[in-house]
Amino acid sequence: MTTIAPEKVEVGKSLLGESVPRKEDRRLTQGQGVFVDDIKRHGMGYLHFVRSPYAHAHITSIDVSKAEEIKGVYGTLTGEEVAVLTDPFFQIASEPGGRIKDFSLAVGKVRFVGEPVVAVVAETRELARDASELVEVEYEPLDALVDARVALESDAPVLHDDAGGNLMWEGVYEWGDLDQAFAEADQVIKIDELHFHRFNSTPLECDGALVEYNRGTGQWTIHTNNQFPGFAAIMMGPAMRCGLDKLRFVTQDIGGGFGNKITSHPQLVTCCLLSRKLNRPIQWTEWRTDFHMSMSHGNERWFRDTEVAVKDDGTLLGFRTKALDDAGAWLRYEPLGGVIWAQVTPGMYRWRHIRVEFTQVATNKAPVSPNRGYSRMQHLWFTERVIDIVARELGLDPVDVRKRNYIRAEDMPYETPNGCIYDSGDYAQMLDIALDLIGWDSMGEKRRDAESRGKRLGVGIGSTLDSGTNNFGQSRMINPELQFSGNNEVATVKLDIFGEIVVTLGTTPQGQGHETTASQVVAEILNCSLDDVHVRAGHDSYWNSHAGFSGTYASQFAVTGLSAVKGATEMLREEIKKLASVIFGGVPVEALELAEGGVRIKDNPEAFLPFMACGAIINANNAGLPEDLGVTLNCRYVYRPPFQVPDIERKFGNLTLTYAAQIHVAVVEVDPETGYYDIVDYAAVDDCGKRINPQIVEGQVMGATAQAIGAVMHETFEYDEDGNLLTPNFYDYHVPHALDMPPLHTGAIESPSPFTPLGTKGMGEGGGAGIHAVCAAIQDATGKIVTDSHNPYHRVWELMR
Amino acid sequence: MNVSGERTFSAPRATVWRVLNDPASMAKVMPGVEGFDVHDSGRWTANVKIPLGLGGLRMKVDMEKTEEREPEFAKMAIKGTGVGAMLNMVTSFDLREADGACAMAWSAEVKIAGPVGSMGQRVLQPIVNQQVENVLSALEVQVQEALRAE
Amino acid sequence: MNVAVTVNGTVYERDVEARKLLIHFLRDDLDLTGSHIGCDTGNCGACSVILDGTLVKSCMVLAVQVNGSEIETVEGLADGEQLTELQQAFTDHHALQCGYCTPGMLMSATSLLRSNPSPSDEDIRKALQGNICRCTGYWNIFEAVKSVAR
Amino acid sequence: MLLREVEYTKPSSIAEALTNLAANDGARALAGGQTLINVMKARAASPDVLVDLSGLEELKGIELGSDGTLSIGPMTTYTELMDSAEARARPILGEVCSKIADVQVRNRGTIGGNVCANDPTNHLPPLMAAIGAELTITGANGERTVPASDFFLGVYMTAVGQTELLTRITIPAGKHDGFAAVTLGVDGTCIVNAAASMNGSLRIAIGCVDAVPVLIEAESPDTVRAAVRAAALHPPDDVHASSEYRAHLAEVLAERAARQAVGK
Repeated sequence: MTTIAPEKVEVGKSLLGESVPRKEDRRLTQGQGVFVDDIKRHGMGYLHFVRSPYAHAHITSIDVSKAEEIKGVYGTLTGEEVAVLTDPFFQIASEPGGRIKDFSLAVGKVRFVGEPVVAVVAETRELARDASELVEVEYEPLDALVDARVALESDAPVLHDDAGGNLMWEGVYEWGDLDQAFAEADQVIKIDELHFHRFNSTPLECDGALVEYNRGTGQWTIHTNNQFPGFAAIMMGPAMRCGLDKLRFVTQDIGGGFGNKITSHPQLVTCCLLSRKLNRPIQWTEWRTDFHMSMSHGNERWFRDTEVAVKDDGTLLGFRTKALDDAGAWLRYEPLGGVIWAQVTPGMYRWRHIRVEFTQVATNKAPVSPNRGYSRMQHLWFTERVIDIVARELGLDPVDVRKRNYIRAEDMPYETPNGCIYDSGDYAQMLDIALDLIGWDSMGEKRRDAESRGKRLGVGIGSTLDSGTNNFGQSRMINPELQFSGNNEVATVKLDIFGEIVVTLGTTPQGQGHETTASQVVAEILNCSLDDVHVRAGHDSYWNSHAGFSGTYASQFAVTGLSAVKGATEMLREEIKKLASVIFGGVPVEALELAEGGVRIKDNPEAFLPFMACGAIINANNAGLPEDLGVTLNCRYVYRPPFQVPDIERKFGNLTLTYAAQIHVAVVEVDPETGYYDIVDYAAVDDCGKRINPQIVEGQVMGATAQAIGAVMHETFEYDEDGNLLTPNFYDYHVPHALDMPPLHTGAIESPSPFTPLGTKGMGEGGGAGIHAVCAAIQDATGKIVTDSHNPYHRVWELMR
Repeated sequence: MNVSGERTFSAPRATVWRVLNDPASMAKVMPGVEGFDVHDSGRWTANVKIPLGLGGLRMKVDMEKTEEREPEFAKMAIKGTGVGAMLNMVTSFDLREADGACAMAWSAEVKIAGPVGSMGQRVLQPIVNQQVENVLSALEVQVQEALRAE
Repeated sequence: MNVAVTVNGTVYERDVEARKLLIHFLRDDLDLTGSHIGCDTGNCGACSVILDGTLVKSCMVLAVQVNGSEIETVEGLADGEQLTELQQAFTDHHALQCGYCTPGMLMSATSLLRSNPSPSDEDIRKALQGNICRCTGYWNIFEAVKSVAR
Repeated sequence: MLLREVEYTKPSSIAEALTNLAANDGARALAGGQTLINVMKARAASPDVLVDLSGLEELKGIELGSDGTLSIGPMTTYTELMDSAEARARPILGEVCSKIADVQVRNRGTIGGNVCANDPTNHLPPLMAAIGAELTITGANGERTVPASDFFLGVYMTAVGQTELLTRITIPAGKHDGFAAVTLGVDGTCIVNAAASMNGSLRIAIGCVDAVPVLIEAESPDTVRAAVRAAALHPPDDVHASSEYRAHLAEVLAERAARQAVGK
């Protein structure tokens, strides 16, 4: 591994920018983490789902009697009961998708293989599964719809009669002057169809929950690994006809999320209903095959009838395309994908005239939900494919076309055609670093060497953006009725009796090291040691440290989470000073400073009040303090990014706060006889503004890169014509393992965001660049245009035929 | 999955027709039959344990004749229900005289759903081919037996 | 059936069903939840443990098969509060993110270093091939293992 | 995960194992379990009784005869075979075993289990067929020996009957062997594989293209492709490869394996 990184600036040994070791690691390396399946309760029952074997069928009857007769079976739940006990989930979509009725178990009809139909609860895991085999469900199979491209044809099977067809949402986005752009163009490059395939990040831990119902208070405690409890709560409360105070979410360690653990609310509702019905804790573990068949596939998308207006010198003027998005059977987070891509409308390029007709349809496949790079990855793959196809058609060097069109450092902050503000960055510089890292200058020689071994070498660039901190106002472009906008995150920082600095977050980390980076911010502000800061592990709604958008998703912790921590810690710092000012007999707060685990008078460091004393005075020894002191040493801060509600008519406005950037370069060697290829060299250059902990940032870059390599080479959720998933486990869904990893060189620059309190940008989702880079490299090696984001060996072989 | 083929039996067409329509013979032709119920001349139910090497796959198989033109053509809808697998199959055969022998052209559209259908894609095709081969060999035996009995 | 087994030096005796997998026995019956489950096909390696000195995936062993055996799991690596050199190297090199694969990964690397204290880069990759990590891309794991090689 | 109920026996002799197998037609031998237990997790197969062979020392070990013949106990693990000094008499064995799955699976999975499972993507069925292994099967009525070319009967089916056991694998002397595969990722599941052996004549066995390894004979590597084409393969389609692609790989890999074999 090679690494190029900005030189460290030694300014008064700030903790911000230090790769301090992670606080989480001590428990995790000893097997002492607490993941959801580790939690047990006395008398708990294990839940097993009876799942649909059909992609599309009417349910004609369900008989649970044989299952319920078995000794040790506690009970069952069917869709019929769910339809009585709950209301359908709230739909984000406007018409027609908004009319569909989605319950936590299938009601009357199944719409994908693996859809939960009945839940069975028993004394042991094995018994629950045994009993589920005795549940008799009669189906009347219907034709399955597995190709989104025929979903709107008149003879297509219809999934949701309520919606009157398979159209879920459509919208036209147009900015600039397309007619003018195409009139000015020297050439119009046409691309019939590009396809971005279905996959997800397959976190190693699948979903799960342990749900307890408190009959006396009517409250559920939901131990889970859902990564966005705020969203789960607003989905579950109205459906279950209860206030959000009745839903307590608790997480500790989560075994990876990547967006895939946002939409487990239907399963959680089933657990809640059963814990109430059976009056016992309900334990649900999702197994790998269950996860693959039913949870959170990434959006599959086609780009059809694309036209690109270009000048002969490679200057890009604009494009128009028709995006067709396959939502799968239900809209569990969709159709938000229909607008999220617009955060990165022009990609990294300066074209100003863009039209995208976006259509989303339902199919008999697992519902899609956010997946690392959610919806932007698809669009950025499209823009990168366009660049390389344009370069090829014009006979230009893809490096030159990129450099000619990249938004320049001096253009920052840059307003895109649709009103988003790219905060900072220098894409051309990043590309130069990446090309250096893979030895761009010696590529001719490497090509010849590969040829001498009977291989074909190809180099490809993927440049991409990782937009972070959503403005939820963009949801109104999907449905003007929605009352969401802005964003927020919460942290509380308190000083306890013995001087403990206790931090609680609203987030639900899944490996991003929040306990560590939050400690860095707190220790920096309170001028104390990292060991003095105790960040509570995980999330608990009882901490009162969360708001509507709390969670860990969409590249935002370094902005929303750490800004909340910063705000709360600064409040605490001021309160400590205020208290000390009184204790020191009226010394002005300006004369005080925090140091060495306490507060002291700057000019008289002997006058020192340790945090322990501060905590003890306020919490346990407060007689005689002024009545109007206004100090609690328990500070809660809500960070709210500066957003306006976008202009819904023009679909214009700032949709996200920060834009981290990634440039990846991949070098592949293809065996022309078999289509087999290896990635023989790889560089990833990242810019996410100020890095609080560069090692953690680099870890995110590496992980996202590996996922991209898996996605482009092997990972796919492919269905047969009857709607059977062909890759339901890790046997057929090949994720990269140790031998699959190419040599990696990483590089970084830091372009601090002018819009965030710490200069940070959210990051972690930029790995899609790897998909773009490998596609481009295969195009280079084979000389054939790559039109699919998934390029297993047989497809590469077919390309070369 | 669609499979089809042709097989010639050294027996008169009428004999082959009779075997194909005799539940007792069919019970011996199908793989791993553990029980066979005849509801009427056109509807049968079999309980089978299809031998798959690593273990048998138990299924309840309902068969219904949906079309018939004696002595040359019949079409059947077959629905199998088992734990982890659902089988839906439409199969038909055409019998024609061929120099005193009988040529049977057959075809089947097989749909397998459920975890077995998903997991077994890699081996499903060879397994189906294998099972078909077994069925045809067993049919040959039954036809010869019927011939001897005549 | 009765199973007596020594795990991390402690003797346990339990009555279990023959169908129980060793990983479920460790996690559910012995409350040793450090070893994890990440798949259902024996691919991911999150459940890796050392069984009588040999690295195995505990999801492909029945609990009844380990009667009389000695098992080491991640919980047995550290000496009280003292992390092993390898555990420390994992944190120093940021070789873990969510930490879910880490217990299995540590067992595989521990097993490698016992039999081969000076592994080459290729040895390390081959030794970890059976452990899936979805967070790190493995590069930092290779570095961590390499750093403690003699 | 979560198997169906099953009985478990651990016999201490081959005779006892055979009795256990004969006692219940739902009984199955459990070797390393690296295939069977996974199939049971999916409940795609659910034996009534598992007869665990791990206590049978007579099924383990590798012996090298004075004529270079290797006699391998079927309960020998891949790792044991890779580490065995005797097995180096036929180097291809260790080379191919080192590409099977991963360390954990190789530590527990057995040679006998691999051939008896006869999953079409397995490495050893084509290898055994190419190098002319002979497999000894023991049943109530004694032993019989079957050449590898007759041993594999179908997907998951071999000449070993339900009441029998594979008790020995005999491999003749030789070293002019080759193996080539296109796999899902580096050393992953085989998409197509081919093993070749030059021992007087050139024999090639191709895996993943049919229910059993397809044996091809050729004069020299130059005629291998034509010989494969003449075999008119109709390989299965799946998510990793079309039938056409597999047929193409069969030609390419058969030739590569043959060239390796001849080159050694």
